Amino acid sequence: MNRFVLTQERLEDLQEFKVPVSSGSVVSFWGRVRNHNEGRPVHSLDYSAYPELAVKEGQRILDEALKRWQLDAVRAAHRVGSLGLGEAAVVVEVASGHRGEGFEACRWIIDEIKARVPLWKNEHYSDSITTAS
Amino acid sequence: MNRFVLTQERLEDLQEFKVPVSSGSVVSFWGRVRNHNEGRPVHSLDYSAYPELAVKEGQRILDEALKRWQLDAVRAAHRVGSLGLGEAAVVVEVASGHRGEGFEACRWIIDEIKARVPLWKNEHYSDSITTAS
Amino acid sequence: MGGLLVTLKVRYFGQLQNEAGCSGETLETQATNVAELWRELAARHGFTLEAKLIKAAQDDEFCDWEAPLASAEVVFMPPVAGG
Amino acid sequence: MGGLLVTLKVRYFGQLQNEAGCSGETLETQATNVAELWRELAARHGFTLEAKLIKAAQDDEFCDWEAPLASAEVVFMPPVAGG
Repeated sequence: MNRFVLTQERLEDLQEFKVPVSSGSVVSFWGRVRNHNEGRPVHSLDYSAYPELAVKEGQRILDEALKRWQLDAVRAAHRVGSLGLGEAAVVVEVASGHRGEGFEACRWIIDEIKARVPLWKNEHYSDSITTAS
Repeated sequence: MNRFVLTQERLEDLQEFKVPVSSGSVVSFWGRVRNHNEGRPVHSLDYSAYPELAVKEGQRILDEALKRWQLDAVRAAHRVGSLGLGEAAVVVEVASGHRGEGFEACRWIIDEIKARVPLWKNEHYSDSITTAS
Repeated sequence: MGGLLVTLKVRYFGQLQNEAGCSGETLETQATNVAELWRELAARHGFTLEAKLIKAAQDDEFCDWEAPLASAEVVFMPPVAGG
Repeated sequence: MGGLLVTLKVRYFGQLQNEAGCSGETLETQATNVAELWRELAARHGFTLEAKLIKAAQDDEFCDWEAPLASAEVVFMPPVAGG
């Protein structure tokens, strides 16, 4: 509970998010591999991480969210390795008593993950050029 | 796709939300039966609807969201009948290219459902008084 | 007031069902619009909610409080409470 | 400059790996802080990103650009791109 996870496994197969019965609201965000990026057709993508620091920084984000908002449970996971089109790269789940906190915290967590957690993607384009960022 | 549904079935057992491969973001909201409400212990709850109008009004909300935001797919479902603790009363799912639209639209849709769709709940409290609203 | 006597179905939802003791009824009324019909029913059943909190529908569509009674069924709803 | 010659491990991530042609290396340097080490490596590998875009870590923790080289391993990262 309340954990940030890096994994090579499909996020779709993660075990169910355990939500306390006091939580009236569960907000979740799934970030997925799209079939295009800035106009170019993507056929697959892989993510690499600086795993030691990524897990620490991701966990810090969740811990900060738990301090800023009244939340019952949070979970976030980011996939690493090779992903196919439509597969989830990241998931954030937030359980709370009220939905206002849930939406705000979920949005904030994914924004912070994208801004702070040391993860990088390599997109493989169908027009056969690879771009690292 | 893009449908508002009223159902007596468990929302947890709904078929999977179909998301186009162009969607980088899926935001979802689950509203659940909590074990308390304004300090009183709830042991179960049932929802009644004015079904003919509820389905129309719910569908209008989704159609308005599709006009206001750039969305790939939306779905919302509300349960009617008797619900146990922790079960979902309502779910809203929004697929979009970008997460900004997804969060805004999902939040707006659930707010509008709560404000506009003719649904009522009867809460059964553990202290054995029933309140209709 | 003083209109023709018409026969209508009325349907109630939420706490209005509890207060009316039924989910609907068939009645004769001289009311010519929704507001007049509500006042008549509120007096009969002792509804506790203020009129301004109540929504009405005809032909399964929300209608104005001042709308004429143009349908065979009129629906009265307390404030919604879904989600 | 002009510090003692120390032996360090350096690790790269993202496009720095492509540009360096390796994910890390062991080297000797006279650099005394992270910024000096970066300048030395940028000159050698022709890194294209500006220094202000690069983050550094020691002991698996982000460190300032002016931090002294206090750890046996220094990590350089381009802007993150998760999610």
